[in-house]
This record gives sequence, C-alpha cells and structure tokens, in this order.
Amino acid sequence: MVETMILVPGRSQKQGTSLVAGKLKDEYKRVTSTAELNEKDMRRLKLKDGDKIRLKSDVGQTVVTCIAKKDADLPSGMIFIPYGPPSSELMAHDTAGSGMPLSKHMEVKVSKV
Amino acid sequence: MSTTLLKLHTPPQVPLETEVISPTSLSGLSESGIEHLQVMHGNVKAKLGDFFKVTGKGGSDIHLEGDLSNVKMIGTGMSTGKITIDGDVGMHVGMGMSGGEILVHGDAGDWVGPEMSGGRIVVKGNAGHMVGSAYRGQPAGISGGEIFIYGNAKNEIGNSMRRGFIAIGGNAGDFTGVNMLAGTIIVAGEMGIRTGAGMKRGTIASLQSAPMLPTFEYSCTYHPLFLRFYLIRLQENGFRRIIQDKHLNGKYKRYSGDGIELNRGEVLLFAR
Amino acid sequence: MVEATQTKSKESKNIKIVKDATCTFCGCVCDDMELTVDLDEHRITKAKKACVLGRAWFYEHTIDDRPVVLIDGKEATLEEGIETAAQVLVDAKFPITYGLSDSTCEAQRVAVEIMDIINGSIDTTTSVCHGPSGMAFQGVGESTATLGEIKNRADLVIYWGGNPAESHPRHFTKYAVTPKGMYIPNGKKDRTVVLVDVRRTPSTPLADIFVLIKPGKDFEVLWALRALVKGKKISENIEKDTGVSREVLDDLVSRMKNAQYGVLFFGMGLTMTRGRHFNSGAILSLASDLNEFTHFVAKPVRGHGNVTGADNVVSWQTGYPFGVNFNRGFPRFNPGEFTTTDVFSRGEADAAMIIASDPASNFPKKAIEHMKKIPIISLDAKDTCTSKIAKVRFAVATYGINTGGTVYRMDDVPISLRPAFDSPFPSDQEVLEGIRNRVKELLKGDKARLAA
Amino acid sequence: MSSELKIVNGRVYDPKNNIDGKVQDVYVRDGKIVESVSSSATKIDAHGMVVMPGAVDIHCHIAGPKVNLARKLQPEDHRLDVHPKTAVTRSGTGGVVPSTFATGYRYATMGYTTAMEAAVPPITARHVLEELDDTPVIDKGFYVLLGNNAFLYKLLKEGRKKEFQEAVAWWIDSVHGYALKLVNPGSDELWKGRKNANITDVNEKIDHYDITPMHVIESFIEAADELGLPHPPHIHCNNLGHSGNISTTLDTMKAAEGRRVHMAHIQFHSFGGEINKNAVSGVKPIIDFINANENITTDVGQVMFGKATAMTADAPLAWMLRNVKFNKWVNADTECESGCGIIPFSYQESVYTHALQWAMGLELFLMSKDPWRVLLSTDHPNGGSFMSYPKLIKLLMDSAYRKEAIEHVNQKAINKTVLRELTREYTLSEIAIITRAGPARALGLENKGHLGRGADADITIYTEEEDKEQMFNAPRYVIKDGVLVIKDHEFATDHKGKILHCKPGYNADIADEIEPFFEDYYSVKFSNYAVSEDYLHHHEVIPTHPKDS
Repeated sequence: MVETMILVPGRSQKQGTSLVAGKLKDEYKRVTSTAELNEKDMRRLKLKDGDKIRLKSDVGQTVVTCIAKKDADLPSGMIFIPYGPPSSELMAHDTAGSGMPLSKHMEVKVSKV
Repeated sequence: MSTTLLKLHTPPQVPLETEVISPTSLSGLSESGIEHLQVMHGNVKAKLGDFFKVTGKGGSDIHLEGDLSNVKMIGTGMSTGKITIDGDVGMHVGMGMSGGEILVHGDAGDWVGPEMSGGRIVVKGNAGHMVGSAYRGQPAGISGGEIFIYGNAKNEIGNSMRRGFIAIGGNAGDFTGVNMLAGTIIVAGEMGIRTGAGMKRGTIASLQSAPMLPTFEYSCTYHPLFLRFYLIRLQENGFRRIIQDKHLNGKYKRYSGDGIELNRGEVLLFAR
Repeated sequence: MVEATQTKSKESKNIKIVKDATCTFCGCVCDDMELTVDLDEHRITKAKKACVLGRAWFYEHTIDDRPVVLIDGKEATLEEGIETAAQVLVDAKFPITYGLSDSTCEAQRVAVEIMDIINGSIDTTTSVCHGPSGMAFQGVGESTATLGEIKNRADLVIYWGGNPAESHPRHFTKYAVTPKGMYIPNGKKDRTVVLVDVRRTPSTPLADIFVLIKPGKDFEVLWALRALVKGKKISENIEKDTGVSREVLDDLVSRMKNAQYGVLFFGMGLTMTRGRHFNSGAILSLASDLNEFTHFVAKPVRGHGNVTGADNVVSWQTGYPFGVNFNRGFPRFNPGEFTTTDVFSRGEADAAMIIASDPASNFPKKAIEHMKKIPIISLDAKDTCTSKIAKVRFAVATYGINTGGTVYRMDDVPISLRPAFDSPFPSDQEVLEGIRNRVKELLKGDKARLAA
Repeated sequence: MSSELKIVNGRVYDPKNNIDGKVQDVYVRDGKIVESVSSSATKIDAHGMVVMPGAVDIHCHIAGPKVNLARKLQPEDHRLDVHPKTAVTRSGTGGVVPSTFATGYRYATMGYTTAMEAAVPPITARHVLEELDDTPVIDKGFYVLLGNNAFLYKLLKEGRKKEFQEAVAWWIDSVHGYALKLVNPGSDELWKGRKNANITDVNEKIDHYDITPMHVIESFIEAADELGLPHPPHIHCNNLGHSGNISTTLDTMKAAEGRRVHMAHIQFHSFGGEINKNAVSGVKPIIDFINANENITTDVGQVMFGKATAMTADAPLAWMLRNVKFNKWVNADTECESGCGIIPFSYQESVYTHALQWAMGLELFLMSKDPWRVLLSTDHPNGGSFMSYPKLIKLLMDSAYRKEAIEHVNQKAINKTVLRELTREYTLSEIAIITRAGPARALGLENKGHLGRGADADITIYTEEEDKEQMFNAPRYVIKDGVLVIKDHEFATDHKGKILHCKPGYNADIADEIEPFFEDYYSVKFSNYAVSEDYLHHHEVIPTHPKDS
C-alpha cells in the first residue's frame, strides 16, 4: 500500500546531542533515520514500531525506521523525522528566490519495505 | 533593417553577466567593437567575443542564438529596438527596460523584467520566479510595460507591481500579485495559493478557479467588460489557443481584497 | 578577563573552574555556565546550569587525534593546507564561502574579507535558517526586543512553529516563560503562554493554550489574525481551511490586544514551509499591527550559536545580511541568485569554502551532487559529510571551548567567550587569516582582480 | 623611522590659532603637527589650495545595532549606490546608511577625520566597537545612552546622588564610552510599560520611579560636571518633532544653570506654535537663549532634502512617523537601557513640515552669534546623509544659491520663518569653526580641530573653488595621523583610525551595588557585561578633569 503524506523534518533533543557527538557516528545516523507516524496511519499501513518504510518524493527516496505516535500528538497524514541526511535526500532544491529549500513540508509517498 | 547576430560559441562555465547586450549599447558598433564589449564571467572580466560570434554591425535588431540559460541581464535598460533569443535565457532578462521588445523562444530564468517601466517581453516557453517583480526591499515593482509568458511561471508574479500588464498562458505559482499596488495580471491556467496577498489595488484574473485567502471577500459574479478587451489583446498576441470565446463572453466571480489593506484590489475567477 | 581558578583535586588532577562561561550550541547563548575542566584530559567534566544540549556540547568536544590538515585525504602541514586553499580560491571564477554560524565574529570578519579580496560570494547558514525572516524584515521591518526585556515585561508569550523545549531548552526557563522579571514578579504565573504548531511536541505541555493548525496553513491563520486585529472581516471557511476555529482566533486576538507587553516568537515552521519569507512577514506585520493597541514585539528563535553574529558581520561589512556576491568588486544581494543552495543546485560555484557547517548532509540532493564535483575547503571542529568530500580539510579548535571571541545571541546581544582549555588545533580565525594573507600575496599585481 | 611631511604654500584656516587664510607651511612628524621638519620630509605643494584641520562630526549614527538594523532594512538603497573596492580599500555599499567601510572612506573623502556615534545602549557596546574597528580612516568614539537606565533611575529615586555619579562613571568606563547621552528621558518606561505612551512634559512623573525628566537631566549635568568629562551630557530633549516643543527645549537648557550642556540636533527641538497644531518656526527664542548662554553648545541637525533614515533611541518618535505612511518600521527594546525606532524617510521640498525644518535649520545657523557653539550636523542619517554636508556648506556660504533654493520649497513654510531676511554668508574661517575647531572644543578634544603644535596631524587640503559644494565634496589631499591617505582625490593607502574614550575615576565598590540588579533584571551575567580592552585595538584615552581633584 502506498499513501501520500506530509513529511515534517525538525529538530529534536536527540538529534541535537548526537549531532555534537559526531555526524559520522552511528547514533546520529540512527536518530535521523527514525520517523514518527500517527498510530492510526501505522495500523492502516500494517506497520509496527521498528518496521522499515520507504519515503519517496519527486527528487529522491530513502528508507527509514518508523515508530508510532499517539493520535493526539501527531495528526494523521503527517510524518515527523529529525533533520539529517535522509530528510535531505527528499528535499527539492528550488528555493523560489529565497535561498531556502522547502525543508519542513514535503509531500512523500510512504510504503512498507 | 539589418540584424546583429550573436551566436554563442563557448558556453560560459559560470554565470555570464551581459547587460551590454541591448540595442542601446550595441548601436553603431562594428563587429569587433561588439566583440570587445566587456562582460563578467563570474569574477573575471571578459569580452563578449570570448563567448559570442558576432555577425553584423550593432543595430536595433539583435538576434541571439544558443543556450543562454547561464547568461544573465540581457536587455538591461533597453529603450528601443528588439532582441530575439533563440533558446533559453538566464535571469534578469529585460531588467529596467523602458521600451522595445524582447522575444524569448525558449524558457526564461527568474526575474523576468525586474524594474521594467515600458516595452514588452514575450517568453514562449516557461519562466521562473518573480516575473515582473520588485527586487527585495523595494516598495514598488514594475511601473509599466507588458510581460507575456506563454508557458508556466512560478512564484511572486508581479510582486508589488505599480502599473503594467502581465499575462501567463500556463499555470502560476504561489503569491501571484502579492503586495500589488495597481496594474493587471491575467493567468490562463491555475494559480497556486495566496493570490493577491497584501494587494492594495489592481486586478488579477484567472480562467480557472483558485483558492482564496480568508481576507478576500466574494462580491458578485458578473461579466467584466474591460477584461474582454484585455483577453482580446492576448488572443491577438499569441494566446489564441488558450483564450476561447467563452472566456471573452463569460461571467467571472469577483473577490475584493486584500481586506487587510485598502480592499480595493480584485481577483476575477472564470465562472461560466 | 577569564576568571579561572586552578586547583588540584584528590586524584591530583589538574582541574580548572571557568565561571560564567558561554554555551554556543543554540541561539540562546547562555552565559552563566560553570565549567569544570580537566586540564590533563583536555575535557570538560562538568557544566553546571547547562541544558541537555549544552552538556552534550561541552562534554563531547574533546581533543580528537586527527591531523590538522588533509589535502586530497593525505596528511599535510598547516602551511601546505593554506597554500592549497588559497590557490583553489584564487583560481576560481565563482567561489563561495558558506557556513560561519559556529564561528566567532572575529573569524567571520576575515571570511568576508577573503571573499571581498577575491571577488567571491559569502553566504551563511542564515539562508537556510531565518534567511526568509531577514527578507521579510527588509519588506516590513520588525518590532523586537532583547530577551531581558521579555523576561522583565512580557505577560503574553506566543510561540509559533517552533519547539524550544527540544531546540532551545533554556528559552523557557532562562528568558521568556518561567523567570521572574521587573514587572513579572511571579514568573510564569504572571504570563499566558500560547503555542501554535502542526503537532504536539515536548514544548506543548508548557503552554496555557495550544493551537493545533493544519500543516502549511500558517500564513492563512496569521493573515486572518491580522484582519481580526484590524477589525476586518474574514472568510467563514477559516476553520475548515486551517483547522483553527473562529472562537480560538477571536480569543487570541482579544488576548493579544489586551496584553500589557506581548511577544511572538517564531521558528522554522514558518521559514521552511511554503510561503517562507511571506510567513515571516505575516508574523512580523501582526506584531507591528498590534502596536496600535498595546506594546508588542516579535522575534525569530534563531538556531546555531553565532548565526546572529554572522548576520551582523555580513550586514555591517556589505550592507546585506546573507547571500552576498562580490563578483563585480562590490557587494550585491539577491536571495535565490547568490544563496548557496541555489548556486550549488544550479551548478554555478566552481569552488567553495565551508566553515563550521555541513551542507553535504543538510542541502538538497542536487546541491550535494554539485559539491562533489568542485574543490571544497572545509574548516570544522568535527569530521562531517562535508569534510569527507573536501579537497582541503582543516581541523580547527572549537569556539567558546578552546577559543575566545565574540558571539551574538539571537536577540543581537554580543557576548565574549571564555575558553576552557587549549586545543592543539588552530582556530578558524587563524586559518582564515593565513588564507587571507596568502591570497593577498597571490593576487599582488593582479590589478584587474584587486580593483573593481 | 620617523615619517615627515611638509605642506607648503597653502592658505591655512586654523581658527583656534587665529590663522585666517594666511599662506603658511604646515609640518608633520610621526602623526603630529610640529614646528619644523628635516629637509628630507615629503613635500606637498598646496599652492592655490585651502588647508584646514580634518573635520570632526560631533553627532552622527554610524555604528552599532540600530545602524546595522537600518542597513539590513534597506537593500534597495544600497543597490543603487555601490561602493567598489580599490587596490587599497575594501568594498561596501552606500545609500543613506552605508556599510562600515564605505562610511569610513566616504567621511575621509569629504575631509572628515573624526566622527562620534551619538547613541549606544551600553549592553551593545561590543557590537559598536567591532563595527568601529571596521570603519576605516577616521577616529571615532561613542556616547553612552544612560538617560533611561533602569538602575540609575532606581538610584535617583532613592536619592543616592553619590552612588549615581559613581555608577555613571562605572558605565562609561566599563563600555569605553566617550560621553553621556540622554534621549527623551523618561520615555522608555512609558513606551514599553504603558502601551506605547510617551512623556509630554519635563515635569511629568516617570512611572514607577517618582522622578521627572527634569530631575534626570539635572542629575546628569551635575554628574558630568563632577566627573569632569571632556564633553558635557549630550541631550536629545523630550518632545522631539512636536509643535510647540520650544518650551521643553528652553526648560532643558535652563536646567544646566550655567554648567556645560550639549543640545543635540536643536533644529528638531525648535518648533513654535501650539502643541499638536501645525508647527511654525520657534528658532528665535531658542537661538537667542543659546547666544546668550556660553555654557551651551549645540549641533543643528539640519534637514536636507532627499533620502534620510529616522534612526533613534526615541522609540515613540519613530512610532509617530510610522503612523504617517505605514511603511516599514523597526522598533527594538533594549532591556533596562533603551528603546529604538527606525523608519526609512524622505524629505521633500513640497511638504510643509519638511520645508519648515529645512528653513529652521538654516535660521539657526544664520542667527547664531557664536559659530564655536552652533555646530554643523544633519544628525546623519536622520536629517539626511553626512554626504550632504558640502551642499549644506554651500547653502551657508552662498546667499545667492540659498535664495534660489528657497524659491523651490514650500512657500507656506518659508513664510513661517525669517529665512528670506537672513543675508549672512559664512566665511571659510567660520566653516572651519563649525566643522572643525568648534566640535573639537565642544568635545574637549585638545588635539583635534586645529593645526597648532602637538595637534593630531589630521589635515585636509582643498582646491579652492567658487562652488563651495564642489570644493568641500572632494579634498585633493587628506592626511590622517600624518599619513597621506587621499592623494589627488584617490586613496593612496588604507588606514585605521583610533577609538577615543574616557576613563573617569570611581570607587570600585559601586560594582557590588550594580551586580544584584543585573542578576535580577538583565539577561546577561554581570561579569560578562563590561567590555574587555581587546575590543579597543588602536585607541586613545581622553583625560577627564574631575572637580574634586
């Protein structure tokens, strides 16, 4: 099953602490390739915590691990992921005359690996 | 009328700034005189002849050939004559032009016709962002002239425009006519979101429906007579396939806004 | 200036205490750290008052065993590194310098100077952080304040599109929510805290009011608020469109108008989503509008330690805050044209110097692909994706931990750093000064390049 | 190795040393004016030229947070006025708020060698010093905004005069400031604390403090006097720009009671008429008072037509201007210390108020009886750019030119002034006084503004021309610290000027009083507040002359 969702990358505390430890270290890689999904969305997509999902945008794709978030915390149709190389992979380069790529609101196709 | 032909023989490795390519700067120059005009190749001072083969003396009709997508500022400040570009062109084409015509047979980069006050720019392909828009910080954008894009254009068409006419044959990006002070924008295709945000006066019309900001108020559905004249003008200028009779004669939904500002602008969306 | 005491502890360790040191991890730039430094081990063992991010910052910056310079992956001397870097820069037709948010102003000043000398471009991480807010500022201005003023006076604190609990952990506790101030004697009890976001975050529990908004609808909601503040009509579809009901909007408007001193903090939920500079412009305008009724300020919650300093330095030296091009011998500014993401994505830059940032991991794929094709000079305290692909890689000391200098807090307040221990690595300022001097020598006699 | 220079055959204007256009030589060694030099000295033949000391700007806004905000705010202004680099100088951008490098070079190209930044919230002093370090050629210092300082107000409220004076001295010393600056005293508390209100009267009580602006003004005048600061309090009065504000201005001047005081940009404070009605010129009573009271110095704050930027610590004023056109507006509150407002602005000949202000400024100059005390400024960039000084000089020196200019502006405004009747023409010597000797004396800079022995070798040499605007626009030579910086109108070398600052003495115990206040109400640690001397680079301490010593 493939669904279109909105990916919102952002900062998290773990992303911050693992970043100073070193971007080439495993912890940073793990943190930035773990995506949060709405629990209902996960059920519908037949996903459980720790499953791998493929995120695909117009410019790239990446495989990340998913974990469930309560419906009240993360609205259905949204995915949160800490900034990092996987989210960059999906980012389009057009900045619309601003210098800023759209890094916090990306339409992605989600599928179970 | 003799034509000055500039044919790209060496594509630039980095952006090339050629504000000298305009009928005013070339006028009266010999072939070698034109080839010796200074251009900026990134941070290196170079000659036009390093990149272009010039045929013909400098006159009012300039023809450019080649992929000029990395060539910026063609037609800067031109006031008369014509530039025809057989291919894509880079940013800032027609910057500050006050008269004459620029015809681009391919696509154009961002900032088509910034600070334009008169004349006409026609782009047969697509254009980038900020067609006919003000530069950053500038309170007022173009103050006259016409820009016709046959294909699509991206965000901020006519940002802060004060006067003039911009027409897009295809789709428009977001913020069409943002902060517009006056003037007319017609988009034949679909517009993105936030059309007319902050507009004070002026008209934005589309032949499609569009999402409206919460600060725009529906006022009526009617047949705006003046729009018919604009559309006929577009039909006569290459938009014949897109603009049909039903658009000339049909009714449009009128929204007034932006309510935050003077509320004297209007967005007209084709209804039936 | 550095107040430090050196004592020998029981294990006869060489221990130093640095009081009132500054943490430069995030834009809060808290200057009240008490660092315990083990001088033998070259590390900080305790950072009193630091938040979880600050502790990581202080504890993780140890002296790694790595070469000062790598050229094409091979170990080289500092002089050789400077020589190669200078050559790369001088040979380039469209060189760009990017980064600088984790550098001192002293280093930033040299970086701008180098680009001025070689007619390159200078851009900072601002362009992918609050660059759009800078552009919005150029359009509509800004009513703003230092953080102390907010601590002393703000009775209504609104956070929009940000998650300070995770990105700026002490923003709440040191500056804007819990502290007592001159006219806020009871701290948080005297303030109303509102949070607006597209999801619940660890920041949400702190808020008195949480407004959940549909993703990508910030501009519409801000625009509706502006209209309501001015007493204008808005569409009846507002709730359907944005997920925020008219009642919630009316309540917010009334709270804002009736506040004694209100503040709108905003994060990258505005600058990095569709609308970008217009989103920032909308919130800055909302704050300005509100001054017709009461005192209101707005403030971007800025990211890395000294990104605000980079804005200031580039502005005072060139007149523009970021994305500045010197190709023609004087500064020019045009976001989208001279900003780093764009010049990489379009394949324009033919050399780049990356200082204290990691575009090779943060930038769009297309930009990264181009970076791999051109000579990169990198200066960083840690190895990154960018330093991995660099032609010349300098390992430099960490600012604030190993070096002094000036940094600017997110509210433009300048603070001097108190270093904790020496590093065997040079500071980025020293490396940049070396490159500058060598570039000047290489260009001697090249009048065409030296003068505009 | 000593460097020597002799300037021969020039017509020298050195009012402090009573030299009025006499052809004589000027000698320089190691950055100072000397009585003679060796035969190997570099010679500049100044035949047919006018030799003057380098000019001194006593009031301008050129560095620091508000200036930088105003710079960032106006990319459209920079784009149209670029400042290309040369083989020896850095690039920049101009416009009405130029980049730091452009500021220094452009001052130098007009013969200015010293400029004082007139309003700095002390918490931002590091920023100011960093910018000044990037402002080439000229010497510079800054005035510290203390007239709305919360801690000092607390001391005044408690009636602790001695501690107040100690704290004032501590503040100047801690941030390396030059003088005390008061801006619309008392207004910050109302602006920030009472929903954008403003002080309207010098005798109005300031919220929370039980003191009045008058109380504040008197206390600072007394403090500067006791501390023996080289420059007295530099006061931007209450009610700037409001019709009928002359009564406030007169009250403020009277508060000095014979002690030295400097009235900033007096033009903006010389409106007659009724409060909140159409303004008229109120110059006469103001200039009469100044003429009659030798303790007062002032700079005019002339308005020049064209682009300006209102940039002020007087936030309520900027708000008033914002509500005229609703264009981009900046407000910036600085904790415990200051407010700030910025508005890009344009003065137009046809607008009544603008023309009135232009005429009032000229009235002040032309009715001044003592050029030593009524000094040239545009309150750059508030009344116009410092780049318009040469034009202003022409307006003062050339009555025919002025007469013609008067005809081009709003006549209704001119009719509310006596400008048409004023036929006076400034002499070159008087120009040398209002741009050099006068500001140097008012600032207590004994080595500036003259060419006597021991003076700093800051010298400008102009080709003498009929058109005084052209003449003052581009000196042929500019010498700074004895270094020939501009030669034949072009930069021969880059140069770094000095920071000028004061170190008044005080009892160090005052720090213990201030520290707890910081811990409670500031957002930076007390120990991180004082600015280290590392930020001074090249600098000079200008001595104070305290009363009790």
